Amino acid sequence: NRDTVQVAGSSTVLPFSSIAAEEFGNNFAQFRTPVVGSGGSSGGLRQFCQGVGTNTIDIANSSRKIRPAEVAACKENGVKEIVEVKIGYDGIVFASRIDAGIFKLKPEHVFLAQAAQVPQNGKMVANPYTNWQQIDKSLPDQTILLAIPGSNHGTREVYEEKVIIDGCKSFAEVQALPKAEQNNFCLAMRTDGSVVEIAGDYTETLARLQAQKNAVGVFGLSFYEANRDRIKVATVNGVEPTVDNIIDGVYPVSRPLFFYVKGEHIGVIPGLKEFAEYFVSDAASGFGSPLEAAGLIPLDDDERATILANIRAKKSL
Amino acid sequence: MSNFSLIVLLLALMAIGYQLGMVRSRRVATVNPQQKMHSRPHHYGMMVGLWAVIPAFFILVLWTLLAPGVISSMVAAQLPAEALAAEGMNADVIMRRISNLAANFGVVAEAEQWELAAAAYMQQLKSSSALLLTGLMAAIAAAGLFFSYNRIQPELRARHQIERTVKTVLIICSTVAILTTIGIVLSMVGETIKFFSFIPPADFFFGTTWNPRFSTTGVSEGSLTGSQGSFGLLPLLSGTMLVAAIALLVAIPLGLMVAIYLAEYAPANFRATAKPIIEVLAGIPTIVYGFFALVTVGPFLADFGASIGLTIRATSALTAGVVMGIMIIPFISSLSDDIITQVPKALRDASLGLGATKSETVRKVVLPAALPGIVGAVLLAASRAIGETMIVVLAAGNSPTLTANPFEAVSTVTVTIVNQLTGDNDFASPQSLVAFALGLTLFVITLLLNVVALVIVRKYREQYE
Amino acid sequence: MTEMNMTPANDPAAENLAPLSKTQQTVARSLNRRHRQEKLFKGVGLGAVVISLTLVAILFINIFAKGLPAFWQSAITLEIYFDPEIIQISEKPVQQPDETENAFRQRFIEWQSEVGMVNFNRLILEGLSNVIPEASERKYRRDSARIVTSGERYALRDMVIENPEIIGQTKTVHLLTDANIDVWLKGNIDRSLPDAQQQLSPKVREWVTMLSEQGIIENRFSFALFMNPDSRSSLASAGLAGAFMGSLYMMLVVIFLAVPMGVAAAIYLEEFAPKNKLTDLVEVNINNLAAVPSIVFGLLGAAVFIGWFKLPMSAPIVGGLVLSLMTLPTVIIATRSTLKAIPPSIRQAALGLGASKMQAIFHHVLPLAVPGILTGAILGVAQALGEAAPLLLIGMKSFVAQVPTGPFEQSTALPVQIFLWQGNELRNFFEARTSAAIIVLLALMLSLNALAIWLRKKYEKRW
Amino acid sequence: MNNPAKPRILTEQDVTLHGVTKADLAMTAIETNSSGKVKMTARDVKVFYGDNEAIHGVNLDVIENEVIAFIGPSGCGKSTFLRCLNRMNDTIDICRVTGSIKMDGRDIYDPTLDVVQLRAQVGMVFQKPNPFPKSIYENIAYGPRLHGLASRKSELDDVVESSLRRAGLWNEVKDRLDQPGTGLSGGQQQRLCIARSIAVSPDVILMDEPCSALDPIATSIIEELIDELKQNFTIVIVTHNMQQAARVSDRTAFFHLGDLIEIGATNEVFTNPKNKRTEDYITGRYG
Amino acid sequence: MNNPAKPRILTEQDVTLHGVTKADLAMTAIETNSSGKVKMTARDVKVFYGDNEAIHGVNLDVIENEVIAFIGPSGCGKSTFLRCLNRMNDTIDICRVTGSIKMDGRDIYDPTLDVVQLRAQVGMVFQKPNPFPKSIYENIAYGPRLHGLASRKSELDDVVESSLRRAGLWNEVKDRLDQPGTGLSGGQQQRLCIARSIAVSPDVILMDEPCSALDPIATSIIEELIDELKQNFTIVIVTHNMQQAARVSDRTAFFHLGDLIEIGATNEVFTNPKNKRTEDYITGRYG
Ligand SMILES: Nc1ncnc2c1ncn2[C@@H]1O[C@H](COP(=O)(O)OP(=O)(O)OP(=O)(O)O)[C@@H](O)[C@H]1O
Ligand SMILES: Nc1ncnc2c1ncn2[C@@H]1O[C@H](COP(=O)(O)OP(=O)(O)OP(=O)(O)O)[C@@H](O)[C@H]1O
Ligand SMILES: [Mg+2]
Ligand SMILES: [Mg+2]
Ligand SMILES: O=P([O-])([O-])[O-]
Repeated sequence: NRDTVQVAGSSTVLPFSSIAAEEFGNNFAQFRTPVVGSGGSSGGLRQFCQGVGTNTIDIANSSRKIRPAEVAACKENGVKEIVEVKIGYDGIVFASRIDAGIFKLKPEHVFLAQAAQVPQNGKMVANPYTNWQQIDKSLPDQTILLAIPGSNHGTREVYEEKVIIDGCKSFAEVQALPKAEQNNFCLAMRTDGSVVEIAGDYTETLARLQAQKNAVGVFGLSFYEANRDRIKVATVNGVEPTVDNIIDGVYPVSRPLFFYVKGEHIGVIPGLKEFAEYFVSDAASGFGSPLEAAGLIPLDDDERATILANIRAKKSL
Repeated sequence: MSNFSLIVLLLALMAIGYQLGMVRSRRVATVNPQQKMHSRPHHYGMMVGLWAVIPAFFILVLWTLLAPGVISSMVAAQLPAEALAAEGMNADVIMRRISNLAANFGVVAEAEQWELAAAAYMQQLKSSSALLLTGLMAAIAAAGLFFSYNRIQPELRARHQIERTVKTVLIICSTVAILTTIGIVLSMVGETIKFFSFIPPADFFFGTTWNPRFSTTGVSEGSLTGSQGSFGLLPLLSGTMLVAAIALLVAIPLGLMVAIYLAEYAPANFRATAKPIIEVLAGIPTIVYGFFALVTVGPFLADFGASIGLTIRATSALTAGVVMGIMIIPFISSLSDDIITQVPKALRDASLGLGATKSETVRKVVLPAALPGIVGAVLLAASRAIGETMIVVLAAGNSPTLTANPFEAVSTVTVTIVNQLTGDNDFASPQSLVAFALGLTLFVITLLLNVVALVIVRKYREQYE
Repeated sequence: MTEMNMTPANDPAAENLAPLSKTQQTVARSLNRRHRQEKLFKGVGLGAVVISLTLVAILFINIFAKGLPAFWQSAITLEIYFDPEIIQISEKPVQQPDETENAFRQRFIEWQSEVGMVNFNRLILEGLSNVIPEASERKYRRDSARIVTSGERYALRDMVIENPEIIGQTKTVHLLTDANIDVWLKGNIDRSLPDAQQQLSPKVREWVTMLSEQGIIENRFSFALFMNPDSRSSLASAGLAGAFMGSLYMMLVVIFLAVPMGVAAAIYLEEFAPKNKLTDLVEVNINNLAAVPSIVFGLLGAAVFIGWFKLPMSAPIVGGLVLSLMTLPTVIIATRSTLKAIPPSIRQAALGLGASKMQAIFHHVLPLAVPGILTGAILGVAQALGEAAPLLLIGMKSFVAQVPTGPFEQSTALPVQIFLWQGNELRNFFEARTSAAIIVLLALMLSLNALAIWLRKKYEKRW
Repeated sequence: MNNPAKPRILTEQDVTLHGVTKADLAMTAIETNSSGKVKMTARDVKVFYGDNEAIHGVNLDVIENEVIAFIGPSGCGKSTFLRCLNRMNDTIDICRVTGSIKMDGRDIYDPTLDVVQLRAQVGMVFQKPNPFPKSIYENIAYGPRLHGLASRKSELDDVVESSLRRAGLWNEVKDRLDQPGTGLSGGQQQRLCIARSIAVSPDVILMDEPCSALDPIATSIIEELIDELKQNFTIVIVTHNMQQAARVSDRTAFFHLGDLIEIGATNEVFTNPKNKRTEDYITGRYG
Repeated sequence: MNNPAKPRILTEQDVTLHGVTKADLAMTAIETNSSGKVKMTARDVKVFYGDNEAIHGVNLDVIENEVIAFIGPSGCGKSTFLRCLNRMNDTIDICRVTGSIKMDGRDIYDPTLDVVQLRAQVGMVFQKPNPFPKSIYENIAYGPRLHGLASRKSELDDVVESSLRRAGLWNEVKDRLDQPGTGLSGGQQQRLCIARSIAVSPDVILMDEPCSALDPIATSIIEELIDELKQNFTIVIVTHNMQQAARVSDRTAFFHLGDLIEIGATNEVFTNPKNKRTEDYITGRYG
């Protein structure tokens, strides 16, 4: 029988999960260090929902909430006890090269930069903008080149939801469209090469910034923190992306991170319950913890206590 | 007993059988001095060993395949009918619960008494099944051993039996490749059909826009769930072809000239050193090439383009193609080199004897004669180019647009498969299922390519031999 | 046709050369052009070789320039006093004669946990304050905690577990510094940047500069890179041992599975199988398998080996099986073409002596085919070793903080490790480490290949 | 087949002389003058390569301990017929043999017969020397080891030495038995192959133009060897060299375009051919 | 072949009868009796394969428009010497040639000489037919096209037709010029190679055992062809078939173990050899 906890899922959660696993292994001599796989939130959940047994994973990391369809699929395959654990928040920032212009972005700027069609004087026209200055005088005189997360990233969902749709719907012309078509319109992207979808990690985005001075990329907050010497961050709606601003909810582009525990495996796979509890303990993911140092924006103590209680009670979705 | 230890035991038995058979055959030989033994002693030994092991192994395989089914049906037959009726659940789910219980995994909610009983029964069946299997195997092995042991006679063709067994093993090995293909097709066909239940095949095969969307963006709004984006294959296919074509444009001339130079002009020791060095190009992980393309080649090409007044994107079909071309040089150079050296000297002599220069001989006689082999090498290289992923992910710009301009960013089928599969898509959504349709399409395309190539090669071969 | 020359030149040694026939004059006229073509052709060939070799050189220089620095890593030399005040632990348990193995293990783990509770950071802090007196000041607590990488406290713990005798002694130890310090010292961060853009606080930078001038912090060969498994919480201690072993196990599976199976298949197809439509189909099918994108093999592996055969996830055995399937066509194709090239006279010689077909093949043909088989193995194993995509789907793109001790244990692999590291946010550090990992991968590949090349040479000699 | 076009040269006289019965004559003249016991008999052997008939019904006996030479112009089917005698033709996919070939009264094309055993009994030396790319010692030792003819190393050493001696190669190679057989000169290779085939003590040795690649000295050594070998073995030799046939063989068979035209005692065939074509051939009118 | 049974007829008497001088014998016979102009001269030609000397200083003249045959046992250096004459030996890495070979008075081993041109002037037909794996037409057209001998399609067609006619192949292949040359029978292939080499109008044609792989009919066709060709070309032919040498050549040179033993008018060499070894060879004592 398997004696190692097996985790898979979101690449955003991966670093945090890895640190937690490593610390867990170092602190609990009686358990083996959990193995943390990646492959994206959906990939993880797909494996998670394959069924119960030693050759299925115990925990799925996710940078989004599990979807009802996925819960149904899980149940279909016999995975009925799904314990949801929220571990903290993640901020998403826009950044450009350190030697490029300073950006003070608003969601509508980003929308105008990437949309296939933009509203102009009440009409929808093909996107005419090639320079940020054409969009707004306050923006730098730079060719538009956006490097956004590919559709395989959970980050893309937040980006579209909190930036693009937001920016898009601020136009009266869009509001005038039938409700059902609004999102379609907002999310249609120009295909002239001004927008590049990055399927890889943030390092790839960074490499692209390095190769092309004009590029503006989307990063996770922790990644930006570790590369402050190379990239600088843009304000969104005039708010700096800092931990405090995100916790306070002033900075608009952030999201919660989760993992899901397979209840059926608790008590069978040694260390599973202990690992889940350790993950949300103050020592691992509270303020001043290694996870915070790694860029996780922690939950407040009350919320963490509830979640810990949920794990203990095997509270299932 | 675990299957593993059973196998170890079988191997031990085989060794014993081998010894017994050898000894016995020697004794038979001394008893019948007038009659020549058909086979050598070790053949008889091997035969007895095989007889001891193969039937038992067969039983093991069969048992492992069938026993779980038999056990569950036995357990199912035991279940109290009224409990089933009361639960109103489907039998499948119940059996899964019971087998989870039996494997010591937890189940949702407390287990019913009858479920626990069934689980215990199942466990008991499993352990007696293991016992039974061990016993049965022991009996069969012993029977096989004694049967073959007693059959050892001078005229018994032990070597034939062994050779037949070896040949069977060879056949089995060559079916693995076929099974793999079947496996690949099977693991994709189901999902592909599911995909086509969302998207009409015509839209997929002839669509000119690739924009699968996110299956769930704006789920909170509820308005987007119906929107499925467009799944046109053509932009991806054109991207794949464009990148592969550029790669081959780089690799074929370079690789071929390298092969020609090494095979025809270079001194032997230079060839012996240069060839493995160039082969290293094939062994460098593709991710390294990817970053090489992104960080070094891309900007270089962009600057170069700018200096001659061309707009070349740093990440474009050209960048990916060039770097991929570098990677597949050895596939063409090494294989072609081998093939060119195989062209008989007589042909070269014939041409030189007519007063042709060396290069004329190469171009007009050697290369045409080596063509079938070179086509094979190019095909392998092309296959590699079409199937390559990492370089394209990093260097082609990941922009699925229908374009024939190599200076533009493109995307390819393989990249899209990876993106859609590892992506954050619902695994039952067309966004994720399309990966299987893409995989199958690519599979069929390369299959056609190979068939065409085989036909071409055959045609030449008939002419040229 | 031939216009023979009519000049009387009876003396064979005559120096007045005979004029050429008309056709030969035409030939002579064409020669200049043709010799130019010849030179050009040869030049282009040489050029191609030079270009290819240059490309190899560029790639190697690229990788080595980036990766070599990672083999050395900054470490701080400290006198650590294993203070009994701080390390208050009970006696190391010894197995009692009447005690079962399990019970003893239980007891030992309890004791280990007890050791784990000790705050080894305090030992380090005290060691630090010997060289930086301010370090123990309360206001610099945060800064002084960032000098030594966090994983080193476990190194001290392991020293104690290994040998509790050292409690009360003072030892000179080399501890890895924080990854950011390494980056700073290697000059990969512009030192003139303002504080806001620096990873290290001004105080730490001041200390580090001072200590490195004193030689207390210096670049040492990084054994950690080879001895440690991956690490996320203590980046500086991250190593390749786990990935290396994982790759090694996988390659063993590939070598012992794909190579024999491919050879067996090739033997059957080339030597025994009747030549008909069916074998054509098999041939096309094998060629086609070589073109199937590697990720598709991952799909297959996940479905068959994990889903069906219930093999463990993230295990090298599964990775090896998947890569074997992927490598199989390469081996088959290479072996078949070698078998084709072996002269039939060898087979006939053996058959003529009364060897069976099987014996002729196994005694004579196969040994001769070894070089070609090895070429196939080289190409196949090199490809398998560098392949990451299919491993993603069988759970091998994982963070594994333990070195696997067998092919059934969870592990990762070198290309996957390269993948994971190149995506790490501490780019300056991991750019070098990634290249270092590539160097290790290449070294593994080249040494596997060298073995094959050596064998190939050995067998080739006999011709 | 004794040429169906020219059966007339067999005079009534000849027939009575050799005591041939009518029945034999009906069988198109199987030449059985001989003093010895019949080792192999071929009756109405036809060989097809695909649809192309390369041998058109040959009847021929091989007598024990004789040397019989096959001569004839290139492409006439000498090698093809020779290969039938130990079923080496089986290895050619498109080759098909009809008729019957018996050895010691047993049909060698009988499906229940073990072809491997047959080939151990009927050894073959090929036209082109084809030593194994192994050491000289291993080349010779292979056969005996395969058939378990020598159980101990010393026995094997003896077999190797005596075989090499008889092939006239021992003195040249005794100091380099561990060197590759492929490193020998053409003639030495050919003698190595002969040594290899006599090492398994076959009953019959088939030699396909064994001297075509040899210089005169090597040729004479091999010819002496053949002379010696016929004490113990039956030898069938194909040669395009009539001098050689004349020197070494007891009987000669002349093939032409897939037919057996004439067969008889060698001195008779050479000095007094019965068939015009034989005469043309041996007097150099063609070939 | 001259009947081997009759060698003894060459008597001491015969030798004196033909008035061979001592000097002739000492020089290893530079036979310059000849009626015609000297086309090529070889003086003290030695050929080494690595350290092994395969030809030991041969002196020989080739007369314009004659057919000269090289005979001798296998491995005696016939092919090696032949290949010296158009420097085909250059293609063998380990081969080295010393001495002088001149053609029309010009040293063909002169470094300034263009070997491509030499080979265009001295054509070669190889022992084994080696047609290009191209169509019959392309096989012939290859050389003329290469050297720019025919500028227009119609000219090229003419060259192809006339070459094939002269090689006696035209009637057999005229309807299938676009079919591969490799699909022809052995004899046809050999004639194709001859046609190919005469298509570039060389001065000298070297033929290395052109009939060794051929049946009698094909052989006689080639022999007729040689007869016809010698009107325009100088022909050097290697053969192991003495009947053939006797039939087609004007002069014959006998090689043995790398030495040129004897050279003279063909009928003289065959009926009245001056050297014992020649006699032994042509009477079938060995070979
Ligand atoms: N493998 C083969 N496939 C097809 N035809 C063949 C094959 N081997 C021989 N033949 C044909 O069978 C006929 C007889 O060939 P065989 O090799 O027996 O001639 P041979 O008498 O040995 O001639 P040589 O003296 O040249 O060796 C020839 O016409 C030849 O073309
Ligand atoms: N490529 C080579 N490398 C080494 N030695 C060679 C080579 N070619 C020929 N020889 C040697 O040179 C000598 C003469 O060979 P050559 O081929 O000229 O003989 P030949 O007279 O043509 O014989 P044959 O009638 O068998 O063709 C032989 O001893 C042979 O072993
Ligand atoms: Mg033959
Ligand atoms: Mg020769
Ligand atoms: O890997 P994701 O967190 O972007 O799904």
